Amino acid sequence: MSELELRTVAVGARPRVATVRIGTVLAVAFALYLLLACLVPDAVAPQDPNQIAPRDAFSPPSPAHWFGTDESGRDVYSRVVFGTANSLLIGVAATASGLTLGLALAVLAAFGGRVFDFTVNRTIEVLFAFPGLLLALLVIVIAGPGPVTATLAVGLSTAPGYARILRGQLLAVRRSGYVEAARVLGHRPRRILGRHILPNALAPLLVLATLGIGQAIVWASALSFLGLGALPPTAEWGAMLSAGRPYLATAWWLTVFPGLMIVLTAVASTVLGRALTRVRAREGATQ
Amino acid sequence: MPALPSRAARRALLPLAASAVLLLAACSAATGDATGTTGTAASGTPVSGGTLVYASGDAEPDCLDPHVGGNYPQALIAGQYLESLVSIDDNGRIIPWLADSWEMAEDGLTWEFTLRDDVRFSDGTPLTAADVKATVEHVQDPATGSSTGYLALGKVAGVEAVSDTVARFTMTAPDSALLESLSQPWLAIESAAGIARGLDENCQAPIGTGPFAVDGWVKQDHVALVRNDNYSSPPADAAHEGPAYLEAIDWRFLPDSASRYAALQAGQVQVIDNAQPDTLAAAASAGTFTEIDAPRPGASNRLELNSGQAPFDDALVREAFIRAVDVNDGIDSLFFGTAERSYSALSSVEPLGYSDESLFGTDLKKANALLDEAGWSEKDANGIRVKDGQRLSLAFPVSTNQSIPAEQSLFEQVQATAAEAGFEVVITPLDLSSWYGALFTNDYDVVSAPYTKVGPDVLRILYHSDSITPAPSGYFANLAQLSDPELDSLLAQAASSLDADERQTLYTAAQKRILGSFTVLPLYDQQNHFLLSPTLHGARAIGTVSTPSFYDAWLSE
Amino acid sequence: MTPGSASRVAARVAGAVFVLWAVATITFFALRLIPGDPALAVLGGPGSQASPEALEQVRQQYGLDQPLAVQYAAMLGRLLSGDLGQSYALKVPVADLLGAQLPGTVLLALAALAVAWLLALALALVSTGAGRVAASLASSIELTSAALPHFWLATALIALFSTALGWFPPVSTGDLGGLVLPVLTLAVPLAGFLAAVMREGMLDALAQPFALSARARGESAIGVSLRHTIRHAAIPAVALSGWALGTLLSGAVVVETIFARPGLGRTLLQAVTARDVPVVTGVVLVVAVVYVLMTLLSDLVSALVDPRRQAVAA
Amino acid sequence: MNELLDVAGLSVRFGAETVVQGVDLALRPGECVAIVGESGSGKSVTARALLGLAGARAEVRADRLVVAGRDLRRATERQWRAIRGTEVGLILQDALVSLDPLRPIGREIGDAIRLHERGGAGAVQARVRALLERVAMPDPDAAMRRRSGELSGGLRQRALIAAALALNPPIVIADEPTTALDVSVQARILELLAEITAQGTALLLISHDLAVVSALADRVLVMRGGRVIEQGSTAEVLGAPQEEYTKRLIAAVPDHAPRAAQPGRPAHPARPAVLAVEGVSRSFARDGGRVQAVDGVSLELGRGETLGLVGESGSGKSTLARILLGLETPDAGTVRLDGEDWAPLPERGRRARRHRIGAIYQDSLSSFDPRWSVGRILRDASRGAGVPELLGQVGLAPELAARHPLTLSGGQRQRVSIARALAAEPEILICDEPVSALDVTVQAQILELLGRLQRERGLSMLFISHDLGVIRQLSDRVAVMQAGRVVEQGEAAALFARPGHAYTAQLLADAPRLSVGRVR
Repeated sequence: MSELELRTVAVGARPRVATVRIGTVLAVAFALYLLLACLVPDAVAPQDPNQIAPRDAFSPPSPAHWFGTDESGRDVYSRVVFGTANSLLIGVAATASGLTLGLALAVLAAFGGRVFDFTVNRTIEVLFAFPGLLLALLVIVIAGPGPVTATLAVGLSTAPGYARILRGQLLAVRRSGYVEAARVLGHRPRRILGRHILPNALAPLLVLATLGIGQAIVWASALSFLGLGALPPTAEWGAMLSAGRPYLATAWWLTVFPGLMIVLTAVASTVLGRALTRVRAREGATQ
Repeated sequence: MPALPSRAARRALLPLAASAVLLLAACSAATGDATGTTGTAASGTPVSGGTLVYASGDAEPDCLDPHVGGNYPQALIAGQYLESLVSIDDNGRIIPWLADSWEMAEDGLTWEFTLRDDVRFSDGTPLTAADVKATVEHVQDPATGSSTGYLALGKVAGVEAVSDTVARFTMTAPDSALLESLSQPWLAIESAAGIARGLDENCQAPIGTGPFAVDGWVKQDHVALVRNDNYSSPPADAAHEGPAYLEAIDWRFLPDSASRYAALQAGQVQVIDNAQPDTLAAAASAGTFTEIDAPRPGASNRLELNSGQAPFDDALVREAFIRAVDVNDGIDSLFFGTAERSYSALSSVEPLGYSDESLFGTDLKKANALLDEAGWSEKDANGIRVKDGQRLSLAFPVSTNQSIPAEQSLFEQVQATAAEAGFEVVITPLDLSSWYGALFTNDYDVVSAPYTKVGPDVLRILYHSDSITPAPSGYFANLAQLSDPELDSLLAQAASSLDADERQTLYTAAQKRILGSFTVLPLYDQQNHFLLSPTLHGARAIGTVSTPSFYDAWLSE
Repeated sequence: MTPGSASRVAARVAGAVFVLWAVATITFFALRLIPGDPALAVLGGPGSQASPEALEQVRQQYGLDQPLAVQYAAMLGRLLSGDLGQSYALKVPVADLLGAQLPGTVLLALAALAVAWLLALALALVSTGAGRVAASLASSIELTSAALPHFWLATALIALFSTALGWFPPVSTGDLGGLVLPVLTLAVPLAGFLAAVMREGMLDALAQPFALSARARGESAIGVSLRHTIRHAAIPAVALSGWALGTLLSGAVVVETIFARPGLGRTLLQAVTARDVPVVTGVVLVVAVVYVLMTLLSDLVSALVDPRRQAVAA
Repeated sequence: MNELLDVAGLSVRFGAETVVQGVDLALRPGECVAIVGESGSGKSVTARALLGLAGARAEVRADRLVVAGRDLRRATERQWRAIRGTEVGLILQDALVSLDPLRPIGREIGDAIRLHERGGAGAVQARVRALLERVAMPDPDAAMRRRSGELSGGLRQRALIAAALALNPPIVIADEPTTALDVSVQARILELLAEITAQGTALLLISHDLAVVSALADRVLVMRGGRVIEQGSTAEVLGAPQEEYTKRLIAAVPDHAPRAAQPGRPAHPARPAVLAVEGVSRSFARDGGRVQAVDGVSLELGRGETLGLVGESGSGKSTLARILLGLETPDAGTVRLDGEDWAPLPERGRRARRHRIGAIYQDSLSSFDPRWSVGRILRDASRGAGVPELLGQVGLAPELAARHPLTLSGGQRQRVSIARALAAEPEILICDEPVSALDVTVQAQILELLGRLQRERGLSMLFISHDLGVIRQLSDRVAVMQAGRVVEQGEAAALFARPGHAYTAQLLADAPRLSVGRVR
């Protein structure tokens, strides 16, 4: 089991009350905001994120500086906005690499015959014995710290989780009634693979990716926080939080706001993932 | 409170919110309670016993013997269990410590140190001249891997134990800095028997004559120090005699500065070192804690411009950089007034330091003019100057171990202000090992490399052209890569000059040449702030390399 | 024990041994990929400018001059005797170093696991049982806490409980009070995950006819939860506990660093920064051992909680 | 009048949807009243409303709601709890899920006692033991420590009944108490329930199965769309139904029109058989051992005939079907299709002939690709026929082509399933419990459709069911499976009239039959 699998487990969560729907709307709005901040940060941020003003350093949040200013007098809100692209890019790239690797393993396991299935299963088991950030840290020891390493490291750490989910998905679909029905109709394996197995098994990829991005951002920012990912001059949320931590006692806004962005992004990713699952369930998809 | 000389005012105890503390001290004189003490036990009767918890933000040493390697974290802790032949008092004067007296031959080529005869190591064995000889040989043995101590003993040919109490140093050349060098913890006297145990064992628990002894070391957690009940060798400026008041010191490693301060606030620890500027500001407004502001001796904290390669091989470009960069506002805001801008290559505690503010005025116009003159007249799309297809790009490796967050932020401001003149400063945060690697492969144009040493002789180590070629030990200290024969000769003369006035003249001339070369941008003293719990009294920083001494310290409550 | 269950146990143990061997092997070979000379790393990295003689000596001392296969065999041999090698940076046996750090981290992780369980149970009970407002609040809390990064939560907890309120120390040493904040930091996000799983399990169980049967016997709603559904919800959560402890151990990297608490995580981070290969290998192996043991244990507990599995196993 | 239960004008709404409306109900001691209806008729909700367990969202109203002398129209949860178990016991469908699978049944049964009465653990245990004896649980001491999953279907149903009877409530509500059970077990449980009513307990029986109802009930209420459309004594309602719907329900019960009665059907399969099964075996690994699912089965399916394959759950009939469909490889034995090898055979050798054998499954929904519309499903399977034509053959409107199976009713889905099987133009149809999940009226329509298609197209059909009535209605010949073996096969009418094997005879004896008049 991985964190992601857990999130997937929770996906089945029944919509309890109306607030969940409101939550979905808020999550969509927040995701749109993040998208804007990524694509046109200039339009969202009031100031140049790197414009220093030492005399204005450590100003608390105010109408002029919504999230206050940092130790060099830079506008924290603008830096958070400009940091969105960095943070999201790491999350998206890590998720993409994790999913790709996971998918490759899963396909190998599900269609490569017994030997491959056994090998892949053992591989996944072994990778799980490097829980959480451990695998990422191992990668960083080997490749040295930095944003690219951190991205790949987080991707690799999430891959076994994806592999297990996707393998289960592929096997479930392969054993499903409709695949048997297609076999009974005498359809060729390639046709069954192309028309039934792959489309159905891979349908949850979007949901997985949505849920995974939140997790990847949290992990990547943890690495940045530990000084092993993006480094402080970069406006990346984890790095900003790390840079602001020495001033926690005097300037809480330096840590609170970047942290809040990470939390909100992760929450939004989970809420959207769950909403997508519900949509899929409503459309009559299995699993 | 006695009127402290200027140097001591910077170095010794600076009660925060001084008037309030004074008032408290006055009141407490009557009640017997004490707050905000000075080096003397003026504010209450010392109480014996108790364990002091010290939270260090410095790196945990690899070896507790400061002879091995020789860095500041080692000096901080070694000061508790090792002692030197001489010390330095608040007025910067050399004072007796393990050596009662000393005498230099006329030619400056031999020195005789007479040791106190009543000193015992923490293992109970008496201190003799043989231990001094063993110490110097240990430091000079390449297998020990000494760097700081080794360099400081550069002119010592050997030591001879004339008698149990007399050690004779033989020099290869006169050395005006010998006493200053010997005062440093990196040359503290260790027991010959302890050294003979071998490097590994000696690293775990060196045997010295200090008020405390190493009792155990849990790596990555703490070093346990216990009182040395045989102690009898306080330096001449100590406030009492006999064993220390404290029973033990729990020397913890707490790398996170916020945690360190929080722990002090929570009463979990009684002393924190490396107090960060914002912490100091917060502590000052809280008024609860006592601060020790003890800038380190030796060089100031400064940016060095690598004149050994383009673009800083051109003095015009160096001056342009220095004129373009604005650090004053940043130092004010980032350091909350706890650090004063320096215009000298030397620490403000060095009596022979020379300042020249006029060389460092920010003047963007002039910077631009200088760059135009130097041929960097075109700019690319990003506003970075270009010459012959080369961008005016400067590599700035920053050691995240050595530069505190405020300093790293200041460097970001340097980056931002330099950009206005068309410099592209590429800051690369690196761990210590990679940072050294970048220096040794010449992958730097700007660098900040603090160097602590007692006395102006540090200038020879930092700016003599000999220091450009790496020494066998691997270190090369002339990071500005300043190669100036006239400067070399000034520094060599000063180091051998045994006349105080001549020495001052020579060092002033040398500093003028250094500052005038525009290879140095002084920032401030090497910051060294301690915060003390109100329950701790009698702690002070000693005059050598500003490390704390807890010999006179005691805990109330 | 029937022959069937004996062979199952044997298979599980063999699987565990395989995982450990694979972890050791992967770590060993992966760390050989580090660019640069390991002997140089022993002597302090590229900055040390170590002499060729010193390097040669270190190579001999650490067996780095041997062919890779020999080094690998030697490593496996040493592992079997519990020898994890010598730290490059700290120059002490890794086994001693980790032996001293392990109890603190395991205590932290187990305490966090226990607290996470309690919090998750409470959240799950409220979100399945109580009124609508409480339920939606509970599921929002569950959602948010699962998204909280350790480093941020730790910072916030220190700001609130240490700096502002002064209830708990910000630095975690041996005492119990110092354990509170680190444990909470690790427990809260995990509780969010566990609560989600438990809530699912409880809602599933509540939808089962046996819940109706119990109500029809006169059982109260809370009685049904306590007597029946909690146990069903516990099954997936127990199965997850092996995984959970693994993530807690990895979360200890952040938490121990922030709370300056000695332990495996902090040791690991320092070793990663210093590229202290033997220590990294050692921590990875120790975590893998704990993970594997915990997985075995959680299987065992699952079988106790869920007799259906026992019945199958018997 | 000493009515234990007196309900008038009961209605239940979920939001805007009214699921029960104006139901009147009375129950006297020792009486058995049955509510019959198809799925969605509101019968279960009615039963639950009587316990205050219709659900949190349910809005229950009644003009009169008196249970055991208490007016419960405005009862608090506390008051409801006081009558649950003490005044009214509830028996649900499958004890595997109706008793907590994680707890020993002794504790489950004892809960009712512990909840309402004081008493030491020993006393409770003694009473549980007595209850288990009352429901004829063999070895009650051992059974108490077992969990529902460790008991057979019949025994755990007894345990569930014991739990409902724990406090000797005057009223017991049994909601489909025998539906998931094999016929032989069902017969024993019906006997037990009859015994209980004979002892004076009033029984409210909820069932879709008229045969079960006819065996137990004194009075019958027929529900449809939330209303009671007809009621009266069992003899009146089943013997002389007034309402059209009631008549349809009764007519739909399968054993009314045995197929074998039709003349001109062969007693032996036409030779050569289109599908010949010889000595087929298949075992599976389970719990460290092996289970022999199919054990040396030999069968022949003649061209144009319908072979009924009957057996209880676990008898191996579905595994046999999968072997015939080439989805499972036999460990031993052969299957030949039209004299040619069919199984075991590499898939490549079979694929081109696969279209000759079509299949219809019990759970048709899972046999449809969830992303596909009905039209796409049929196009994918078709060897020429168009979608509207295929839909027409199974009596579905062409507009349904655009719909997704999930949005169809169970009967419509099964029709699509049949259309898909026909689309491949098969000669043989293998139907595995195709109507088990359907309501009786729908079931009758589907059986009718299958029968017609078989006649029209001369299909050879293997029809698998646990329901003797269904088998009897459709089959020319019948094979009876027990524990992986075919214990008897022969011409349908003859086999039903004169079973040759003791197991067949027992099956026939246990099958509930729609008869007016009580078994007791």
